[in-house]
Amino acid sequence: MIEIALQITLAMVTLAVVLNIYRLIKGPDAPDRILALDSLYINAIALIILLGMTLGSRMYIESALLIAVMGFVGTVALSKHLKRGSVIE
Amino acid sequence: MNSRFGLPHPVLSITLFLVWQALNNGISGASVVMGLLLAWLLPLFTRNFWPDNPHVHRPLRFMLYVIRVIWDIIVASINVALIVINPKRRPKPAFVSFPLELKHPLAISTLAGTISLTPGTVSADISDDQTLLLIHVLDVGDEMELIETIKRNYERPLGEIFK
Amino acid sequence: MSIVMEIIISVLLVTGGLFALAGAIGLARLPDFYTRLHGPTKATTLGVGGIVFSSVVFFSVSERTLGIEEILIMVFLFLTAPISANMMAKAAMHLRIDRVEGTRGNPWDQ
Amino acid sequence: MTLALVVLLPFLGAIVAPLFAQAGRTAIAIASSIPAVVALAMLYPLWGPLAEGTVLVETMPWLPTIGLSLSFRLDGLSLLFSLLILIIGLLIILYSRYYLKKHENVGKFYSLLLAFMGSMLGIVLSSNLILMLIFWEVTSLVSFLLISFWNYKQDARRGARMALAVTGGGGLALLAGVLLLGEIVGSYELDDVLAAGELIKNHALYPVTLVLILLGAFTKSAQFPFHFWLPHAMQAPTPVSAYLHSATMVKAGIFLMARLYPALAGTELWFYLVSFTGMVTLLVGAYTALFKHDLKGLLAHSTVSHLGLITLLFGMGTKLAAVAAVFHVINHATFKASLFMAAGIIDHETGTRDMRQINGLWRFMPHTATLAMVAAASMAGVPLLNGFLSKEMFFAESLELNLPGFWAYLPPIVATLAGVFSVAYSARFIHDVFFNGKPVNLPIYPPHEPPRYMKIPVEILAFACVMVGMFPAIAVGPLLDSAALATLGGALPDYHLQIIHGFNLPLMMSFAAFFGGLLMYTQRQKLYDFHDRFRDIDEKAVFEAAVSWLSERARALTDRIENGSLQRYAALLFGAAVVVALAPMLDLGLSIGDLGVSSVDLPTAIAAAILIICALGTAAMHRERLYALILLSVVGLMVALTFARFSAPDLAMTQLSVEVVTIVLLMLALYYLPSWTPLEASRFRRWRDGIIALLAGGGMFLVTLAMLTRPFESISDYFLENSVTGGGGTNVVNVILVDFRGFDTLGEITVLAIAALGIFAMLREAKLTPPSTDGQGHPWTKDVHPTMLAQISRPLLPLALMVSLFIFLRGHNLPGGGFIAGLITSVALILQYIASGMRWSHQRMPFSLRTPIGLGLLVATVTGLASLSAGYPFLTSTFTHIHWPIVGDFELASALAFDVGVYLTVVGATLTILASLGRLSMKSAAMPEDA
Amino acid sequence: MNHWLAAPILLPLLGGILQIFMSFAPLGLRRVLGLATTTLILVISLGLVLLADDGSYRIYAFGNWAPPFGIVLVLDRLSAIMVFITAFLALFCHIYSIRGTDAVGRHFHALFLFQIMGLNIAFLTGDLFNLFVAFEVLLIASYGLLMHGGGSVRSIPGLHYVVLNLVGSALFLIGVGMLYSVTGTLNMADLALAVRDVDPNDLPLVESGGMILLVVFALKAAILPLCFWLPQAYAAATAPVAALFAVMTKVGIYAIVRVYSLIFGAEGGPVANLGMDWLFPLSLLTIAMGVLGAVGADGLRKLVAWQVIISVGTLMAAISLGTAPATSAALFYLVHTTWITAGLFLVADLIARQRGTAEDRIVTAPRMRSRTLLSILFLLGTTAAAGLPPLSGFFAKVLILESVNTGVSMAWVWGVIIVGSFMTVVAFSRAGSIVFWRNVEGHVKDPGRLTLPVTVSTSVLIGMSLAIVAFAGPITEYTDAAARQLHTPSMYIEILQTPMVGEEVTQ
Amino acid sequence: MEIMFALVIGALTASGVYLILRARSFPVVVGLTMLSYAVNLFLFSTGRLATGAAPIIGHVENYTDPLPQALVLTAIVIGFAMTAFVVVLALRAHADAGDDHVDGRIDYEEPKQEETSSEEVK
Ligand code: NA
Ligand code: NA
Repeated sequence: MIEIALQITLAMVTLAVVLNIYRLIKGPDAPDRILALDSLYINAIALIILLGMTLGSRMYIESALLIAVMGFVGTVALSKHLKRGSVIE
Repeated sequence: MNSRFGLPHPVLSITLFLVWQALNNGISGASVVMGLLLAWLLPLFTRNFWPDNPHVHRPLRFMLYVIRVIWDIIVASINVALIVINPKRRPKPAFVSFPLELKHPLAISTLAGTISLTPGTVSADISDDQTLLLIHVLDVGDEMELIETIKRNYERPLGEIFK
Repeated sequence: MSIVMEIIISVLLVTGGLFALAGAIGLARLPDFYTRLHGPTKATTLGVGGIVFSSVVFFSVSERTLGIEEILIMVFLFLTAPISANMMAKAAMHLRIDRVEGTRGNPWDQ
Repeated sequence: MTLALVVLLPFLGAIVAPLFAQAGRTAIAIASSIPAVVALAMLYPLWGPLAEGTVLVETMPWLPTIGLSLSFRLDGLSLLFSLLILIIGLLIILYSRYYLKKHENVGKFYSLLLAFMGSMLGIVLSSNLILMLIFWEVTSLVSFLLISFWNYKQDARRGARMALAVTGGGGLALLAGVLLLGEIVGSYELDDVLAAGELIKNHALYPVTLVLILLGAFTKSAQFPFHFWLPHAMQAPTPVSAYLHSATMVKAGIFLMARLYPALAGTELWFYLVSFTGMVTLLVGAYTALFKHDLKGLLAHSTVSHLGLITLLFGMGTKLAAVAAVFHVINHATFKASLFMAAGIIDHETGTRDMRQINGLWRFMPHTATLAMVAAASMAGVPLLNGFLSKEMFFAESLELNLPGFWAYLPPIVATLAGVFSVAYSARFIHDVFFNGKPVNLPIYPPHEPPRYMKIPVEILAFACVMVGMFPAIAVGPLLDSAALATLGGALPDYHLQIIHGFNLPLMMSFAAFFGGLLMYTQRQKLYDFHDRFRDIDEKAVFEAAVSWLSERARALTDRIENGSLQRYAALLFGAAVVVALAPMLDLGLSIGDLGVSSVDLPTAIAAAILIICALGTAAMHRERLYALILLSVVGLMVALTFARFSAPDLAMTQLSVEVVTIVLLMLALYYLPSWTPLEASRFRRWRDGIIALLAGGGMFLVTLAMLTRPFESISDYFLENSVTGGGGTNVVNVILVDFRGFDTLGEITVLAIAALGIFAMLREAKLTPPSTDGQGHPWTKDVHPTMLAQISRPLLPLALMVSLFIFLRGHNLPGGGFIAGLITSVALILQYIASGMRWSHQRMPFSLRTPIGLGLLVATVTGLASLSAGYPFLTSTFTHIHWPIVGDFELASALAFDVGVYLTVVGATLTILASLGRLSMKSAAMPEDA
Repeated sequence: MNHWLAAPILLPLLGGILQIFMSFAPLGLRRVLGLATTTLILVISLGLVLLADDGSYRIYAFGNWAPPFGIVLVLDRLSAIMVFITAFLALFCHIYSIRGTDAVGRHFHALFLFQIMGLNIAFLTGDLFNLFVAFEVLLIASYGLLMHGGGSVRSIPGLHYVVLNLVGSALFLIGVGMLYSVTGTLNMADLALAVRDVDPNDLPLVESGGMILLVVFALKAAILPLCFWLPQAYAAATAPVAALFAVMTKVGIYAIVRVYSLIFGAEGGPVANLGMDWLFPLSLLTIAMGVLGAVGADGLRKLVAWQVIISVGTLMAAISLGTAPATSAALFYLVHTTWITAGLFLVADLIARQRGTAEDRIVTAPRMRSRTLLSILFLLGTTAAAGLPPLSGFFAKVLILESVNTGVSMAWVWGVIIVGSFMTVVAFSRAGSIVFWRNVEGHVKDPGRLTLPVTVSTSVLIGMSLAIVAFAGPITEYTDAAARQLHTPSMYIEILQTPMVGEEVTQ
Repeated sequence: MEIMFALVIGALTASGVYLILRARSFPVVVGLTMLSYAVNLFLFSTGRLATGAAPIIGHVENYTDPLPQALVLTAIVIGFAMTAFVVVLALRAHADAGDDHVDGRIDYEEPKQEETSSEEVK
C-alpha cells in the first residue's frame, strides 16, 4: 500500500513541480518567478523525502533539510535584491 | 543569567538541546552529553548576534499557542486548497492594515508569522514605526471581524507571552 | 509493519501530496501575485509537512528507532515560510506589481 | 692553449679596457693595444713550422651533443688573417686615440673594438665550424654596435640595423649550411670537413649546402646583391670603417670561401655562383664608386668592387687564381685601410667628406696627401705598388678561363673595364681632393696636418704597399706561400712574385685600364651628368621602408587576428576542442554499449525535461539577467536532485549549498551591472555560436551515452574495501576526500583560500558606483533590514551552526563533512548579513575573516605533517576508537582534524568573498577593511 | 619514502599560510620571510635535481596509500628540472618584487608562494586528477597575481585569461572523465598501462579524451590557435609577475611532454603518438604567429610576450618530433627561454619606468637615466632570445635544428626557425635602436636610481644565458638523460610496484 | 535513463557554450556556471548511473563508484572559487572600463593613436 501511495504522491508532487515551472516561465513579474522558485524548493524537499522513502534510506534527509535552508536564503536574497539592489551591505 | 558563561537565552538552549536529539534521531548517552554541551556553548558563542533578550514569561502558554496555531494552519490550508481548486470560486482579495498593540519586534514578528501561516492571510509588511501590520487577505469577508479575530486569537496571547 | 501504520503513512503521504499539488495549482491559476502568494505559503508548506511526517512514521516503524530528524524540516519551514512570503510581498509592493481587479485596500508605499 | 688564449685575450681586454676610460685616451689606447701585442708575441714562435704546411690544432671538448668543441687551428691561412687582424688592429687602436674626441665614450669604443678583434680572431682560428659560426655572428653584432656608435645620428642607427639584418641574416643561412655540412660529414671539425671534399660534392644536399654557405659568405663580404649594406656602414667612425669594413670583417666571407675551398670548390655550381657573383660585384662596385661625392662612399664602393674581385678569383677555381685571391686580400687590406685612415684625417681636419667642397688639400697637408696618393695609386694598380701585382695576376687569370665561345671574352673585358673604373675613381680621389683648385666652404678652415702619431698608422701601411710592390717575394712571399698552401689544401701551383712578368697581355690590359681610367676621369662631368639621370636608390630608405612596411603589415595582421575579442578566442577554444574530440567520436557515432539503456521513470523524465528546458531557457533568456539567474537556480537545484537521485547524497548537499552562495554572489554582481543585456550580436554571430554550442552539446551527448552504456572496472573497489579498515569511516566519498586523496582536498582548499585572498585584494581598490535605482527606474527602498527577517534570523544562527556541526561530525560515516558544514555555517552568517547588515554582523564577529582561512589551511597542513614524526608520508591518517562512560563509543580520527581545516577554510573563504563584495556597497568608510 | 619530495610543495604552502596570518605584520618582515621561503625552495630543488640524476624514479605516496589508489609525487629528471627552473626563476622574480611591486596591492607574497606551490604540484604529481588540482592552484594564484597592483589596464586581459582558463578547466575535467570512464584509474602510470589494452570498442573515448586534454594543455602552453590570451595578459601584468609567468606556458608544455610520452607515447599501443601529427604543423604556425606579433609589436612588453609564443612554438616543434634527441634539445631550450624571457620582462619594466609616459612603447622618448646598464641587459637578453651566438639561445636553437632528422620535416623546422630568428633579429634591433638611441630633448620625472634588488635580479636572469653556455655540457648531459628517461615509459610504470612505508620490512 | 541523462548533459553544455560566447560578462559568468554543471554531472556519471547505491558502507548491498563523486566534490569547490573570482573580475572590468562588454569599452578595438610608427618619423 505504501508503495502505491508513494507512487501517487510522487506523481502529485511531480505535477506540482511542473506547475511551478509553468509559473516560473510565465512570470509575468520577477516576484512571481521568485515565488515559483521558492515553491519549487519546497516541493524539492518533498521529492527528496519521497526518494528516501522509496529507497528505504534515511541518508537523504539532511539534503532535504539543506534544501529548506538554502531555498529560504535564496528567496530572501532574491527578494531583497529586487527591493534594495544590494543583498549584502 | 547574564554572566559570561551563563545561558543568554534559556529557551534557545532548550530548543537547541531538543534539536540535537532530533538530529541524532533519539536520545543516547552521547547525544545528551553533546546536546547539553552545545545547548550551553552555541548560544554563548553567538549571543552577540542576538543581543536583546526577549523574555518569555509563560513557556506553557507558548506551547498552547503553538498547538493552536498548528491547528489553525491545517484549517487554513484546507480553506486555501478549496479556494484554489474550485475553478468557479473567485476570491475577493484585500489589503488590510492591522493596528498593532505589541511593542517588541520579536513579538510583532511572531504575530506576523502566525498570520501568514493561518487562514487566508499573509503579512505583507510592517510599518516603519511598527504600529501597523499590512495583511493581504485572499478572500475577505468582514475586515473588522478579521482584525478582531487576529487580536483575540493571536495578538493578546502573544502579548502575555512576551511581556 | 502493521496495516494500521501502513494506512497512516499512506494517508499522510497522499494528503501531503494533495496539499502540495493544491499549492502549486494555486500558484499556477490564481489571478495576481498577492493571491498566488497564499498557495505556496500555506498549502505547499503543509503538504510537504505531511510528507515529511509520513517519513517520520515510516522510518520510526521500519527501523524501529525514533526518526525525528525530519521534524526539523517542518519546524524550519514553518519558521521561514512567513518570512519568505513577507519578503516577496515587500518586493512586489516595491515594484508596484498589479493587483487583480476588485482588490480592496492598497499596498503601502514605504 | 695558445690559440685559445690568443682569441680570449682581446675579449679580456674588452672587459678591462673601459676601466681605463677615466684615465684618458692615451691610457686606454695603450691598455687596448696590450692584448694585440701579447697575441702577436704568442703567435710569433709558431710561424716557423707553418711554412712547410704543418697545421697546429688545439682541441677542448665543450658540447659534444652538437659536435661543438673549443678547437682552434693555426695554418698559413689563419696566420695570414690573424696578422692582418692584429697588426691593422694595433694601427687602428693608435689611430683612434687621435680620431676620437675627448667627450666621446672611448671606453665603449675600445671595448667593442677589442671584442671585434677577438671574435674576428675566433673566426679565423676556429677549427670547428660551429665555433666559427659563433664568432661569425658576434662580429655582426659588434659591427652593429660600432656602426651605431654615434647613435644619435639617424643614419648611423639605420645603417647599423641594415648591416645587422643582412650580415646576421646571412649568418643564419650559414648556420643552416654548416649544420647541413655537419649532417653530411658527421663532424664539424675542420680537418674532417676538409678531408671530405669528394663526399660533400657528391652528396644530394651539396647544392643546398653550398648555396646556404655562400649566402653567409656573400652577405658578409658585401657581394651583389647584398652589397648595399656596406656603404651605409660608413656611418661608423672612420677607424671602424678602416678596420671592420675594409680590412677585416668584410674579408670574413672571403676567408670562409678560402677556408672551405677544398671542401666546396671545384664544381660547376661553385664556379658559376661564385665567379658570376664576383664579376657583377666587381663591376657594380667600381662603377658606383666613381659617382660618390662622399670620400668614404667612394672608398666603400671601391671596397665592394675589390671584394668582388677576390670573390671572382676564388670562383675561377684555378689554383693560381686562389693564390691571387689570397694575395689581393693582403694588398687590399693595406691600401684600403690606409686610404680610410687618410679619409678620416681629412674629415677630421676639414669637417667634411664631400669632395665637391674639398679641393687642393696638397697645400695644406702635403704629408698626408703623399701617403694617400701612394695608397690610391696602389688601389689603381700602378706598378711598383702592391695593388698592381695582384691585379696583374687577376688579369692573367681572367684570360685563363675556359669558357665556351664568346663567353671566353667576358672575364678579361669585365676585368679591364673594372680596372678602368678603378683607375678613374682612384684618380678622382687624388685629383679631386688634393688638387682641383681651392676648397669650398670648408667647415674647418684652414685645414692642418693631423697630430704626428695619427699619421703613423698610415705611414706604416703606405710603406707596406711600397715594400710589397717592390720586393714582393721578400716582403710577403713566405706568408703568401703558406697561406695559399693552406687554402688549397694541397700542392702550390708554380708562381713567382716579381714586379713585372714581362710585356704580356695582362700588362696590356693594365695599360688599357690605366689610360682608359685617366681618360674617363677627364670626361667625368659628362659621366656625372649621365649618371644623374638615374635616381640613386637610397638602400637605407628602401630597407627602412621595407621594415616599416613589414612592421605595420604585421601589426595590422596581428591586430586582425589577435583582436582582443574574448568571443573569438573562446570560439577558437571550443572549436578546437570540438574538432579534435569529435573526430574520434564520429567513428563511434551514436553508440550504445554492452550495458544497453535502462528505462526511465516518469518523475526522473520530467525532472530531466525541466532541466533541459531551464538550461536552454537560460541561454534563450539570458538578456533578461535576473530571469536567467532564476532559471540558473532551477538548473542548480535540479542538478542537486539528480545527484541525490543517482546515489550521491554528498554531492547533492554540496551542490545545494554552493549553488545558493553562487546565486547570492551573482546577485551581488548584478547589482552593479545592467539588468539587461543589449542585443548586439549579429544574426550570423548568433548562428555561428549556436552551431558551436550544438556541436559541443551533441558531442557531450554522444560521449556520455557511449560511456554510460559501457561496462568498466575501476580502482574504486579498493576504496570500498579499505574505507572502514584503513580510513576509519563508512562514508567512502568522505574518506577519499580526507584520506585516500586528501592531497587533492588540500589543493582544493588552497584554491578556495587563494581565491578569497585574490578577491579581497582585487576589490580593495575597485571603485564601483552603485546604481541609485533598479533597472526600471524604481528607487531602492529604505527598508534595509526588514523587521521580521532580522528578528527570526537571529535565533536561526545558533540553530544553523548546530546543524552544520552535526553534518560535520557525521561526515566521516554518513553524507556530510567539513566542506558542506562550512558552507552551512557560511550561509547562516550570510543570512545575518542580509538580515541585519554587514556592519552589524562584523561588529559581533570576534575575528578577522581571513583568520579562519589561514587557520584552516594551517590545521589541515599540520595534521598532514603530524604523520611525518612517525616516519609516514604527509597526510597519513590514523584513527582510534575510544570508550567513555555515559558517552559510549566514539571514534577519534586524524582525518577529522584535517576536515576541521577544510571547514575553517571554507567558512573564511566564503565569507571573505561575499564580504569583500558586500563592502563595496557600503558608503561609509567606518567598516574596518579587514573585517 | 623521501620526504624532501614534498618539500617544494609544503614549503610554499606553509610560507603562504604564514603570509596570510601576517597580513598586518610590517612589510619588511613579510619580505624577509617570503624571500627566505623562496630561497629555501631553491636550495631544496637543487637537491632534488642532484637526487634525480641517478636516473631512478622516486615516489612520495601521500597518506601512505599505494598508487594507483593514493596520490603520488614522482620525481624524475624532468620534474626535477622543472622544479628547479621554477624555483630559480621565482627567487629572482621575488627579489625583483621587493622593489615595491609587493606593496602596491594586498597579499602579494602569499599569492606568489601559492603560485610556486601550484607549479610544483603540477611538475611533481603522478596523478592526472591531481594535475587538474595543481592547474587550478597555479591558475587561481596567477589570476590573483595578474590582477595584483590594480589599475584599469589589467582587468580586461585578466578577464579574458580567466574565462578561457575556466573553459580549459572544464575541458580538463571532461578529458579526465573520459579516460576514467574507460580505464577506471587516474594514476598516470596506471593509465599508461590501461590504455595499452583498451577494448577497440572503447578506443574512441580514450582518443577523444586524450585529444581534449591536448587542447587543454595547448591552451596553457599557448599554442596557435589558443595563444591569443597571452600577449595582452602578460603585457599587462606587473613585471615580476609577467616574469614569473614565463614558466606558466611551460606547465602546459610539461604536461604535454609528461602525458604524451607516458600515456600516449610510443609505447601507448593503440593510442601511441596521439595528436602529435596535429601538434607539429600547429607549432610551426605558432612560431610564425609569434614572429608576426613580435615584428608588429608596438611595445617592449608585447614584444617579449610574443617572444614567449615563439619559444612555445619552437619547443613544441621539437617535442612533436617525438625523438629523444629532440626532446633533450627542447628541454635545453626550455631552461634557456624560461629565464631569458623572464629577464626580458624585467628589463622591459625597468626601461618603461625610466621613460615617463612613453613607458615601454617603441617610440621616441627622452634619454633614460640608466641606459648603459639597461642597454647591455637588453642587448644580452634579446641576443639570447633571438638565438644569436654566443648566448644560450643559439645553442638551444642549434640543438633543436640538429635533432631533426633529414626529410620534409627538417625543411619545415629549419625554414621556420631560421626565418623566424631573422625576423626576430629585425624586430629586436628596431625596438632597441628606437628605445635606446632615438631620443628627444625633454625631461622625465626622475625615476630614481636602479635599486640593488631589481638590478641584481634582472642581471642574474639575463646573465643565466652566459651560465647556460658555460655549463652547456653538463646541462645537455642532464637533458639527454632526462629525454632518454622520458622515452622509456616502462621505467616510470614501475613506480606502481614501490612498497609503502611499513611494507618495506615484509618484502 | 542513459539517453535522458546524456541529453541533459548535452543541453547543459550547449547552453553553457552559447552563453560563454556572448559579449557581456554576466551571461559569460552564467554560461561558465552552466558549463560547470554539465561537467560536474558528466564527471559524476563516469562512475555510471546507480539508484540507491550510495557509497556508504553498511547501508546497501551494492555501492556505486565513490571516486567520481569525490572528484566532483573537489571540482564543485574549485568551480565555486573560480566562479567567485570571475564574477569579481567581471565587476572590476566593468568598473575599470565603464562597460560590461567582455572586451572593455565598445571602442576597445579601435586602433590606438598613430604615435608609434617607424623610424621614418623624426
Ligand atoms: Na674636390
Ligand atoms: Na640530425
